[in-house]
Amino acid sequence: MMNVPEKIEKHRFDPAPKDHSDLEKIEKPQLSFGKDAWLRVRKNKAAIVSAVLLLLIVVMAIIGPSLSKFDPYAQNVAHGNLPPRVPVLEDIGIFDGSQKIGGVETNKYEELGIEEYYWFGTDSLGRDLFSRVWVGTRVSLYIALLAAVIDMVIGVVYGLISGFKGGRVDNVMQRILEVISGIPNLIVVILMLLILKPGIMSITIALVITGWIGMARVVRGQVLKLRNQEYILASRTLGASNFRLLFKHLLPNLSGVIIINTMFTIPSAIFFEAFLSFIGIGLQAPEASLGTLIEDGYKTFQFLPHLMVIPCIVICIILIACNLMGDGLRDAFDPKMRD
Amino acid sequence: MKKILEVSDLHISFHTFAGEVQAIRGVNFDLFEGETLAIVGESGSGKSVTTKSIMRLLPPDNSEIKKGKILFKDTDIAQATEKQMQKIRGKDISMIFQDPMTSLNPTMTIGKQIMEPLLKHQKLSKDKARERALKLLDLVGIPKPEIRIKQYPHQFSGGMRQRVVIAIALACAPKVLIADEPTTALDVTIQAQILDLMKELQKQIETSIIFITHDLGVVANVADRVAVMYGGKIVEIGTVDEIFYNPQHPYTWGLISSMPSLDSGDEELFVIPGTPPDLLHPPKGDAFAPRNPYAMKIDLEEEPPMFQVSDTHFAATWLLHPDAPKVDPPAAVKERKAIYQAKQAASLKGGQ
Amino acid sequence: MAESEKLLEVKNLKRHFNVGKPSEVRAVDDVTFDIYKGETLGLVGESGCGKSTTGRTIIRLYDATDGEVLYRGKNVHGKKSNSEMKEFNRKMQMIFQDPYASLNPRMKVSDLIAEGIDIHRLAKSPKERMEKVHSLLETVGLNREHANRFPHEFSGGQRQRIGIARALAVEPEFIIADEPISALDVSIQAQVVNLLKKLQREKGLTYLFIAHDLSMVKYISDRIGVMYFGKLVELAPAEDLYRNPMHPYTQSLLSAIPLPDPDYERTRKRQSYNPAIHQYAEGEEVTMREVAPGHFVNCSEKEFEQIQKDYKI
Amino acid sequence: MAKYLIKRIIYLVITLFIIASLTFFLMKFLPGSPFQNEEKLTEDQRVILDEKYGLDKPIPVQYANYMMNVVKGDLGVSFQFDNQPVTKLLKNRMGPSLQLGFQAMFIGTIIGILLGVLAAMFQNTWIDYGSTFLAVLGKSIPSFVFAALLQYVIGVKLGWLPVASWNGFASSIMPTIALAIFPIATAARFMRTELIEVFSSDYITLAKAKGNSRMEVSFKHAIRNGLIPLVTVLGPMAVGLMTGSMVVEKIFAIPGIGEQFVKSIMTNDFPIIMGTTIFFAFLLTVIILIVDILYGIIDPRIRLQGGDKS
Repeated sequence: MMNVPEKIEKHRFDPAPKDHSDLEKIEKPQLSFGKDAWLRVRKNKAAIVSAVLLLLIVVMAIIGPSLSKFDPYAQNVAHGNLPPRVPVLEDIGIFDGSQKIGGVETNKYEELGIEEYYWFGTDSLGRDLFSRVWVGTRVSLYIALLAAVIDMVIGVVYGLISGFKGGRVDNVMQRILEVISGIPNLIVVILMLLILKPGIMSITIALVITGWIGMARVVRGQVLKLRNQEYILASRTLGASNFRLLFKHLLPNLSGVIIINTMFTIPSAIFFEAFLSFIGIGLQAPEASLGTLIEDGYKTFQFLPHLMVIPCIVICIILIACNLMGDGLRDAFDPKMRD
Repeated sequence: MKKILEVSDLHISFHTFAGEVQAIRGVNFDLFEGETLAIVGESGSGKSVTTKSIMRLLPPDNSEIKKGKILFKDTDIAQATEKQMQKIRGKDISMIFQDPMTSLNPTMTIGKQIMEPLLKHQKLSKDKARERALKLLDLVGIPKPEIRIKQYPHQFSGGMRQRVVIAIALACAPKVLIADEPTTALDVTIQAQILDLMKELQKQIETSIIFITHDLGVVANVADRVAVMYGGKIVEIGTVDEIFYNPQHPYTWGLISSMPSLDSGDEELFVIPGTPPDLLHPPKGDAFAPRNPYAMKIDLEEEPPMFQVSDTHFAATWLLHPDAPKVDPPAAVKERKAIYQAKQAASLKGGQ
Repeated sequence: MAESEKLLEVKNLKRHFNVGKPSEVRAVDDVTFDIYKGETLGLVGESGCGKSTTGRTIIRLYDATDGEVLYRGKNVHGKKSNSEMKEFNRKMQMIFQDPYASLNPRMKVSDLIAEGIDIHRLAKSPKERMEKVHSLLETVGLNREHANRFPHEFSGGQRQRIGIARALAVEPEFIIADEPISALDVSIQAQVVNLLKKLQREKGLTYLFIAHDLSMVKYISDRIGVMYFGKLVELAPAEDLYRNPMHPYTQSLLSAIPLPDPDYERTRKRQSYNPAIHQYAEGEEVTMREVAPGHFVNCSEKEFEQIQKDYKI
Repeated sequence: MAKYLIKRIIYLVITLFIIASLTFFLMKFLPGSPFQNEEKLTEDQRVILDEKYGLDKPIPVQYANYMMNVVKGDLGVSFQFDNQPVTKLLKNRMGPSLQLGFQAMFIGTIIGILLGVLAAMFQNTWIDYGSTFLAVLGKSIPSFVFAALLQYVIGVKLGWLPVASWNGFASSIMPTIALAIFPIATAARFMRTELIEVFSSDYITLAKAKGNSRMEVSFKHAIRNGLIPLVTVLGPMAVGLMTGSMVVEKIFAIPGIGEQFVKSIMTNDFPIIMGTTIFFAFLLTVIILIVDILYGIIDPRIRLQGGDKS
């Protein structure tokens, strides 16, 4: 601790200029809640990579089938069971259409004199796997998205009503939920599919029947928590209507959990669709989804692994990317994880 | 008086997503044997960070002791290894936290939690440790210790839990006890009991206490000496009488006069305008200058050094420079100064 | 005080939670008091004593289990038409404890403050609305530039002032301040308290000030009520309560507050309260009795006589 | 606690009742009867068969009979396997399913907990990233995809393990691994989040302040507190295992309940579908109930308060 101060010029002891406007100034640049969350998502590289991959797959699902000159449903038995063959890559010795059959290296393209390039090969009926994979992806994504949106709507509405009304209404709604969630969803889905004619709509309905429960639970839990937040109370003392409380206060603050939850229902819907197709009660031929393609491929995977492996890779990428993105969003929205 | 702990030129930074936050920017103080040093300051002033660093309990992944020493016995805690710290923690230096509701392990019995430091540092047998634990529970005023020792934290009220935490902290009769706002979460009547208990126990085991709080009433109650922190620095330090009756720093003036006393009338409360500094971008000069009604030009340019007021009293404000103009402190401070002068006169008389 | 107008009458107010279950809590149990126009009534007590519940029940955030709340002679509880409710919402407002939880993080400051203006349609045009927001911001010592910011960009004290501006937007007469300063730092508390006092002077507001910090309550209140386990145990003019605390609980509470005065602290004698000391007999009537003008104590007939004897003028 | 238990058991009964009824009625609405597919049958033969299986009676009577039998533990007789009671078929098939289920659950939780603990203890290091990535993979990759790939690579390509058979421990390795990835992922993710929260709690700081080393803090204080809530994900894990078991048993040709169930769906064998559904539902609800009770037992905060709080 020092002493004996040095000599200091007198004028420096003059009163400092007062600037009161400065006192309440906020230094930081303006940041809205969404922007703030975005900054944090951006830090999560896995989530960003996933988002890009997903976007790519979505684009491919839309334009993929038309990139290939083959119709996904057109059969050409003469061109059946061809391995993948890709221009350029074939020159470096991979995807050149050769395969091992019974330990002998053969190239069906050369043997049969096929000029066309089937990028992902063909199935036993000679259908082009490339266009089928993207058509299948399209169907899978469509089912998942539809199911997720319906789940979201039902779940949010149910959860909002249950949590916001509270009291006896909540009690009854909770008991109903408890009973429904006691029923294993897989079984309900299977039973539903046995009754409904297999098809995109019926699979979606089957998925929705139990799918909304998770969302309803989460939303209700959040509403119960938010309902007693002081800003809701403040709004009520100002005389706000329920409509205003729901749409101005609750929903905006719920959007985070709703988005995150939806981000997780999409992969689970994709999984279930594929699962059902795989055990044989999903989409029926000639309809293609990733599940039916895998199921198809599985029948011959010992000899023609590409038929199974390629759709497997696509479905895995979608599921992993969705989960990573969900995780990223959760970290970004969850104030507990903030640094 | 013997120094037990010496903190000098301590600088600590946190690395956050927005940048480097300089939470502690050169803190110096000594702790003497058997005394209670209170550290007061607002949230974000760095008082908790200072004390956590004495225990080296700051999160290792985003905090960094940039510079400075924390001397305890012959060890520099700032440089100590994790192994060395494990021997010091709980034995020589222990700690009490703010929230008694969360500072006990919910799935472990009270007895086990008290016995843990005993088994660890004093190498007592299980039976001996249990015996000690029972004594400690009794010491901190928990009735029926034989029953209580087998119970879990949730079966205790907040005040009782804080007593348990105190028992754990004092189990090995530490040289230094750090109490981080130990009564903030408690009701006033419980707070009074805990403060009395701490003072009582301090006499019995002769420990030094660093008491962190933002409540000046609590400071007046427990402290022998007081350090006032602002913006990551100690701006004034002195005995409790010096700080309360003869404060020198304008921030201390502000703190003291912004609280109504029980017999103050209807006059407006003194206000410290503005908000505390953002230590992500610490200001040039005196951190308090923007809020200081007595600020001078030099405050905006140069950090004031510690000026000595008495043997025990130091303050970091340019107002103490011999060339600085004399200013008129707030009314409440003037009243207090009058008391101080009267007291000094009396003690001079008594001394002769 | 007697000649001034009664703004609010709380009569035998009860608010019980989990009625009929073993876990029934009598958060507010038979509380009666009046608030006069232009005064500040302080309500103190320890956590869980029911002071906040009382405030929230008065403003109808909770329904009363029993008893009534009269505002200018009209019952606040019971069935109300929408317009009656709106009328009431404009007269009575509330300031909350936690400056972080009391502002919707997803709304801009201007929308937060203008919420009352929007609900009650107090502005004819968006321009007028913004003008009102700006003038409210200035009233509470903030700048108009703050209107476009989000709550998380503000410090605790600033947020609390935004909360005050929001309550002021509907031009209320009566404000319930529910521990408005307990979450703030000492140096910021004074800013908020001074602001509340200034507003009271300028706008003739009436406050119910709920807090556990007794020195602040004494400073801001004209009269103070002390609550203990759902009951009002003592009600007196502020000065009188501190000079002559008559209920043993009040005495213990006052003796427990540490003051920023080392000399006082060295000599302070702490007094503890044990409800068993009352030793009320079966059927003995324990109620609020006036021991001195305006000074009420919850006591039995026997205690009443003793208190009157002890009361020093 | 007793009151809570009774309440829960009542719920369980209601749930099972609803499932049984639902199953029954859904089956009745199914297009086609099991004998319609057999083209060789004449109309008369079909009538005889319908009579034999009680399909000619009015639906309410069938329903009442069915429910009575369910209560008695009689789930009817399979169409597909002549004269075989469903209960007996289930019993025959239970062994392999249970064995796989337990192996997967056991391995899954242990590895999962280990991964989760490591990730939390070494948060933001490559150990954490690695284990988190594994967990995301396990959660994302469908069990049938994983099983099929496993079968192709290890069984077909490398030939290390039997491809699809059921004799001896060796043949249970691949299906167990395929089934275990879901519990591994679930437990690891859960454990990590839970532990990170525990590590940042005040009582962990206090444990450090007592002079405990990092290992002591983790093992004496943190892990136990992180493990308690893990019990709550055992239910969803069991569901995942049952879902997985259907495809995994199909892929590896394991004579278990799941494989039989998938087959019955193909052949419209209602009694087996209904029986298996009820059996699965029963198993799951009981598991969830046990989990809840277990939770109460191991968490002192709940144990010592009695059940009325929940």
